[in-house]
Amino acid sequence: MNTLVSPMDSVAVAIVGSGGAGSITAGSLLLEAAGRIGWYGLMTRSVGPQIRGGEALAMVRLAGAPVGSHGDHFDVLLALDWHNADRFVDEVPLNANSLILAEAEAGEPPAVIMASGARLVTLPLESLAEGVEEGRPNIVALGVLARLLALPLDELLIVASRALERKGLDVDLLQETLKTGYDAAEILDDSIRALPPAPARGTRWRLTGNEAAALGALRGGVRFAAVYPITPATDLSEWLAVRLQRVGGHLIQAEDEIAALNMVLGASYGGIPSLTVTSGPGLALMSETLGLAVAAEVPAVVVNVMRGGPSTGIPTKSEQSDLNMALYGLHGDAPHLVLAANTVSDCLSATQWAVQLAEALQCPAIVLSDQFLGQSQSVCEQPVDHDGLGVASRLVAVEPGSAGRYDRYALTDNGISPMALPGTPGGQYTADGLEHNAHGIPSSRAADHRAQLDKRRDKLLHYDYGPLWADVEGDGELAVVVWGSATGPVREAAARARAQGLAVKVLSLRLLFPVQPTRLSALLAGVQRVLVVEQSHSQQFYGYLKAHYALPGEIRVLNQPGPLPIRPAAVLTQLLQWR
Amino acid sequence: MNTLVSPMDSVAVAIVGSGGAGSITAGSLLLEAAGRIGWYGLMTRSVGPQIRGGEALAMVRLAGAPVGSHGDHFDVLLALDWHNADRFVDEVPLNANSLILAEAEAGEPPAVIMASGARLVTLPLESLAEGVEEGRPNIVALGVLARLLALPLDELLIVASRALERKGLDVDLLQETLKTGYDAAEILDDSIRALPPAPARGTRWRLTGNEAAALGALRGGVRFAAVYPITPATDLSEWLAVRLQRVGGHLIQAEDEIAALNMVLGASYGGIPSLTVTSGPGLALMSETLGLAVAAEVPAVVVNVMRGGPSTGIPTKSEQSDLNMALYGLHGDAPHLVLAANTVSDCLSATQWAVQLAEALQCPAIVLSDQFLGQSQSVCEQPVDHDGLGVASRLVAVEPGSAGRYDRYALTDNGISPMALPGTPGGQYTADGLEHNAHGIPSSRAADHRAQLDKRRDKLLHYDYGPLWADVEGDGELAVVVWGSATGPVREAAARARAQGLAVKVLSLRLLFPVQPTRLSALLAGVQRVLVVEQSHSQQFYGYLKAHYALPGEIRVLNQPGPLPIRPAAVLTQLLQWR
Amino acid sequence: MGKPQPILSSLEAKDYKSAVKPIWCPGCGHFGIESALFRALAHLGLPPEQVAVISGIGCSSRLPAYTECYGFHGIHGRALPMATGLKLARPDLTVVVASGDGDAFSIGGNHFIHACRRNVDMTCIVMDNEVYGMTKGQPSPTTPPNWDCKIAPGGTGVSPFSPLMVALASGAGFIARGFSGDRNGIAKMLVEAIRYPGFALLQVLSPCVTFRPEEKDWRLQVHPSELPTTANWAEATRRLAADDGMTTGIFYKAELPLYPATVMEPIDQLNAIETELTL
Amino acid sequence: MGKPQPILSSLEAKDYKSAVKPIWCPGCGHFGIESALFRALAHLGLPPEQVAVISGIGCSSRLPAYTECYGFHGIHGRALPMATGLKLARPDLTVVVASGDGDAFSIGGNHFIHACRRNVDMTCIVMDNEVYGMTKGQPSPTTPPNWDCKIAPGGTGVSPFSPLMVALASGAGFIARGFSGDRNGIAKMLVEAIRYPGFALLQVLSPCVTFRPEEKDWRLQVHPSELPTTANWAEATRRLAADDGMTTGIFYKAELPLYPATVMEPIDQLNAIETELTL
Ligand SMILES: Cc1ncc(C[n+]2csc(CCOP(=O)(O)OP(=O)(O)O)c2C)c(N)n1
Ligand SMILES: Cc1ncc(C[n+]2csc(CCOP(=O)(O)OP(=O)(O)O)c2C)c(N)n1
Ligand code: SF4
Ligand code: SF4
Ligand SMILES: [Mg+2]
Ligand SMILES: [Mg+2]
Repeated sequence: MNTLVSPMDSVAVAIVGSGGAGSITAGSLLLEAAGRIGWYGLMTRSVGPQIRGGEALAMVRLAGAPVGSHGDHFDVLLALDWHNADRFVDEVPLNANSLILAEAEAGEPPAVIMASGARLVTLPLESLAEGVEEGRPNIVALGVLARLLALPLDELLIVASRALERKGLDVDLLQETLKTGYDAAEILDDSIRALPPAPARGTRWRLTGNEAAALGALRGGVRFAAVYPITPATDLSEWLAVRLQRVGGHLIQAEDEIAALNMVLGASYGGIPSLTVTSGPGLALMSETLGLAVAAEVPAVVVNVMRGGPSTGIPTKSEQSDLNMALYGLHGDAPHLVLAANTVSDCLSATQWAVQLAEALQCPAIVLSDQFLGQSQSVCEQPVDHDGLGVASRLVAVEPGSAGRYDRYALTDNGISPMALPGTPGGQYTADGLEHNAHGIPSSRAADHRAQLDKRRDKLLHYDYGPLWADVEGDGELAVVVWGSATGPVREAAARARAQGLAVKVLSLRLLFPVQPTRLSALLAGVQRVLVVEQSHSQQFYGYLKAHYALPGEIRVLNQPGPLPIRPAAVLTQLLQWR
Repeated sequence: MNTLVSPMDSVAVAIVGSGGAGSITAGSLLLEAAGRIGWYGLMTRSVGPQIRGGEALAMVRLAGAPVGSHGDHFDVLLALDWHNADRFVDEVPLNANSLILAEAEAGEPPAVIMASGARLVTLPLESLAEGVEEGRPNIVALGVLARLLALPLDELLIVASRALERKGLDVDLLQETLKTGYDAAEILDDSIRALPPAPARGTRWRLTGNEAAALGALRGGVRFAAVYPITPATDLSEWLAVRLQRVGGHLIQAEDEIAALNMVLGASYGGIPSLTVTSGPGLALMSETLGLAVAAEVPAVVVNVMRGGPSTGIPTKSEQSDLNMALYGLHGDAPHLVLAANTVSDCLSATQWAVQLAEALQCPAIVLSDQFLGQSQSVCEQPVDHDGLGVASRLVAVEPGSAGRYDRYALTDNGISPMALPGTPGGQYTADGLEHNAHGIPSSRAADHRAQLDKRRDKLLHYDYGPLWADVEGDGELAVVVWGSATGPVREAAARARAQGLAVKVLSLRLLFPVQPTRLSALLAGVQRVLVVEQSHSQQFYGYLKAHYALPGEIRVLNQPGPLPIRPAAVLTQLLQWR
Repeated sequence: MGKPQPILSSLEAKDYKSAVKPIWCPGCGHFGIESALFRALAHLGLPPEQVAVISGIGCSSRLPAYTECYGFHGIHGRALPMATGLKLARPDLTVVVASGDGDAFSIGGNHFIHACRRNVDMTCIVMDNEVYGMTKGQPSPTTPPNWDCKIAPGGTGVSPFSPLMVALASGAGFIARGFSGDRNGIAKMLVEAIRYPGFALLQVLSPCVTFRPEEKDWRLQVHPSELPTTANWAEATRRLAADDGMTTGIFYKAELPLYPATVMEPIDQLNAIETELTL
Repeated sequence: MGKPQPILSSLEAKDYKSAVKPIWCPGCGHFGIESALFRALAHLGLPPEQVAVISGIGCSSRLPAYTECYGFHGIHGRALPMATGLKLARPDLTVVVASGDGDAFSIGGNHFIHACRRNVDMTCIVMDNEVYGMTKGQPSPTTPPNWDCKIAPGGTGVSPFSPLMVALASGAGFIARGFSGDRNGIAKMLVEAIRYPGFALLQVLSPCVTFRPEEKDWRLQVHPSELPTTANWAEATRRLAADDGMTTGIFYKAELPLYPATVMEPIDQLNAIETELTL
């Protein structure tokens, strides 16, 4: 994979403004226009606590290689106004090379922002906009950015006119507004921070992680979903609802999360691959029902889009702190599948794989995504159709009972027992969360308990998960072990370290449970130092690694809670200091 | 602590019979009579799947030292009839030295039982009982056992007449019935298996772990409880309900477990130490609310009486498999207290301590007990009033706001902030599960999140838990690390190993979270081999130890799921084989 | 969405009984409901494999394994959403829910009111013994306030509610009450409930002889409704408002809009959706 | 159990307002409810520290921090049990619950029906905007079936239920509806609700101007009830059965037995209990 090696390979732009100023629209249009001519990109939005309106920030990073983080610093901070903009100061690190472009009439920039040493240039965006009929300052600003980034104006015009057409904006006037900004940016020609060359044209997708996960579910064959809304997972459900309708499936909003997962189990028991979508508090509520899916061996997928915790926490911000609950949050010995997406577009593969594994192994699968992956828009390559990741299939009992009693929980070699679907004559059985014998009859006998515990563990252990279980990049005596969205900054840091002559191996685990200690050991053969990177306060991932894997050599941990992302520079510093 | 060193130090009797035969009554009376004259003892009951009636088994072990397990073999199996008795065969291991006493008219004993090689003696219990007015075979059997165990008949008469008085049984007739059995047992005089000498008279308590936990809660100051019934925790609630009434408190049955814990939080927010009681599936449902207690810093105690899992599992049997969920089952980074009781009577101390810690640390505490501890009757010494375990106290804000704004979540040195109780002028604040600043106002700022995460972690880390955190016995290069009810058989095995010249150290952890790595390391200094013992299928305790502690030297794990208990001999074998 | 047609005309009640021995106490009211269900299914001629019996946890909820139908013995209180998911995914099946007063009205109360409202086609039998049988005798939402028990010495002091009134208020379209001692009576109501296209609720008074032995007297207290089934909501409200809780019969049966969507054959290709994501 | 007596006679509405700035959208109906609550508390002369406002999660549930009272902003749907625990532990406090149609009737539906039945003394305000505001526009149990939205394109097809009817069926003793545009009207009802010794439910129609802009028309649609408050359950049932959902007023107010127990002074010593355990 082609990666970002130097901060110069990319351009990071932040656009801030108060409610209605259009900073988010400007950011989106910038991303889309760049994507259309072959760039990669990432856009993340951040807003204040108000339900509607209030200050908003668009963070856009564009590059000639896939973008998995917002980098270390922003090259440009464009302020449509300064209203409450200081709340974003932590999210938009600037340095002396950064450029602050501000509306001239907006007054003094907040002192904390100026403290970065960045150069300030003011522009009369509002009065320029007033000079054009229907002119808007955010579109003027886009024109400014186009010149600064050497981005063709006509691409911006295409995306802007398409996006704004339902508002009835006139294309010629739009063009004029953009041009006004472009011309006004002449004074910035000394700062031109042109994008590096675009790698290729026309192969790009634009999607959020939540959309990607929904599409992965559809590709995997999911045709029923039951959900309860929760930030930041609701948009996944909303995107999926209408698409499920189109493919003949159905999404139902349940009365709560417990109902949602029970509906999923009911539909799945009926033979339809099914899923639910939630975030921390909702996953907590599903814990009892997940245990039922384990014991009764019913496939089910739960996509958990993590947010800041504990409790209601920080619903609109990202954190990797539901790991423990996903791995261990069920009562009893309840082996199940836990997967994690490590890029926006990987939300697709991880979810599709989860559907496949859940169906193949008759077991619930939790997919961990997070607010950053789920709600960031990525311009990326068309998500790979990984080998073998097609429509999921389940081992169905075709003529159950034809050769005697049908044993739903038969002890087979690989632990997977053919499942009779309701409607099939001779396959009648009662799925049960009580411990049972092979036939499904409740039993408290030690031998039955042991046999079924073994079966449920072994079916997961003996399955061949193939290469998808982890992404491996590079080589060296120094390895970084990471998971989920922390992979983006780690990859970038590793690429930079390599450019500086330090060999670094990166392992990003996609399959978190069942654990793969032999495979990890093989991959870590020869490694002397391991850096563990994660976005949690209590080193949950490191605890998990210690519990289940033998990590070689010296170990360090770089962990940090949300809401701020881990930056490549922080990882790079750790790597370089450790030479 | 005085421990069982040889199997000869105790007598283990199993009494089996079909519904209504009175095997459980006989077992209880035997235990009580022995206890009255200074014996220690333990009685556990086991029943078939029928809701009422059906076969029942009483397992009673009596000894001159505290009894923490049922040992390896039963000395006597007394069968009032053989109806479905074979279902208990795994629970009642017999060997060639065992004696089977069976009702003469009950027919052949099940072959699996005779396969043990035990000696069979039949007695006409029923016809003997018929010979006395109001005579019952189970009371005749008690007379038989009295002779066999050299237990004074008059003690049995006292307990039996008290227990049966509400059935209106005549004392003289009872005595006659007992005597009939006693006399009939003459043929057994070659088998007299007299109890070892009783250590002391009159200091014994008789209680179950569930009663002990309830009493611990009361001692700790709990005056409000909200529960939802669930096996095997319901009897704790039922015992507590009437006692709370007597001390001016109240127990309410909520509509479900989620309501129960939220009621507890409401009452605790109001300043009253409060608790709920549940088992696996209920704890799973409480997970989201536990996170709220962590984030909003509200004291609360949850006693979780573990049963076989996963899902509905084996509700009437014991297992230590909710450990993972108790430790890690909350979303977000949610540090909380997890304690475990390691004997029946320790359910008292563990719960009382939990109340104290929860109140002192403004944090939820989960107490792990299990079906074995909770529902076994122990005859034991009066539970110690551990140093400093009195009535819990909370750091209350006395004159909040008198020196300016009252900050509910003020960042103090030890992380504990004075809590204003509703009704106190000037202390008004809003408790919140959203991340907040020191004042309690919702905040998504990184600095506030970090400060509160640090605070919530550090208050637990910096507290001095004193010696109660673990029980330590013995010394040696070989150590057993154990928790909960598995401690009983481990202690017994260690005592036997020591008697055979093998030095063994036993560490039983009472405080599972926060972890105490420095203390454990200090205790394990010089240890070369560590045996981890637990009753779970997936080595949950071992995983926990690996994640949080550095265990020295070579490590082995003895783990086994429920429903059968870990036997001292299994532990002893591991220890001796490892010399 | 249509109900499967009888394909075997010769099914008898015993064809629906499995080999699993009930754990119920001798004399438990639940036996009567089991046998009434078999009679109803036989009468309808529904092949056992076309029927799914979904339950939660409780003595009552043990029913599925005692039938020769497909079954799911789920977790406490959650049978209704599970049945909802199943029916939406598999509209061809006949879905029956077996529940108890604790399972349906206490922990499952939220799903109960929402199932009434949502109107997915299924039959919900609540075996109401006004107690938690399985956990050995605690009060449920239908237990009288002064019932003395260990967990609430002297009684809870809380008035029981009428589940049928709550169901009506929540939007259920078929509301009936039976008595487990009257097997044929329940069987008949079940036939009508299963035929009813929507959510049908049948509360069955089912004595718990072990923990509420006084309920044996129900036999003397139940009485059939003197009024015919009404399709008028306000009228049904009036009747249930005046009801003593011991009346049996189908009180209310109305035509209501069914929950509209299920899983069906695809009407669009996934490709079309994927294309929308390309720039 | 008695309500605290006013000790300050000079409290004004503004004394109940905290310094925390609401996150609500300009024009949100919830503002009206906030201010009505302040008026009611001032009218009752309740010292702010004697009042606890308990909520779940939602725009509506943000209310506690905006008051100068004690507050608990708990988790979604669970305010009622939390308030129950608080009131039983601290009968001296005035307990007010702030909830929304999603919080109280969807995820919190079970606690809602049981709070109605249990009758612990508290006032429950449900700010009903027939939508999930906080999560940006999904249908709630009171949303019309044909309301088109992203998560249910074309509408859910499920009929809304009347929470007041459900409350009545579940046993609530004080049932009222107000409109957030009528601050004085709500304030008056709140005064009566808080004085009512038992569980008092006040549904307030509170437009969500952002996700249900059409609700601005509610101003034109609401109308006060023409009938006086009744204490007769059957009568209340009839009236709610005929209600159009836009009537405001106190429909029902009855004397019902309160939940009997609270935490009190000890009446026995722990020692006595311990002694029972000795052999
Ligand atoms: C989450 C959870 N909480 C509690 C229980 C314990 N439990 C099992 S059955 C039951 C009550 C059953 O009562 P009901 O539904 O009336 O059925 P009955 O036994 O009376 O037929 C309870 C509380 C459980 N299994 N799961
Ligand atoms: C367990 C859980 N599930 C879901 C959510 C997400 N959530 C927050 S508020 C809300 C709905 C609020 O609707 P309502 O109660 O009507 O309040 P409103 O915002 O309309 O005033 C939801 C679904 C959550 N916080 N917790
Ligand atoms: S306990 Fe009651 S409900 Fe349960 S089986 Fe026995 S009689 Fe029936
Ligand atoms: S989203 Fe609706 S309910 Fe929420 S604050 Fe805005 S207007 Fe009010
Ligand atoms: Mg019942
Ligand atoms: Mg709402």
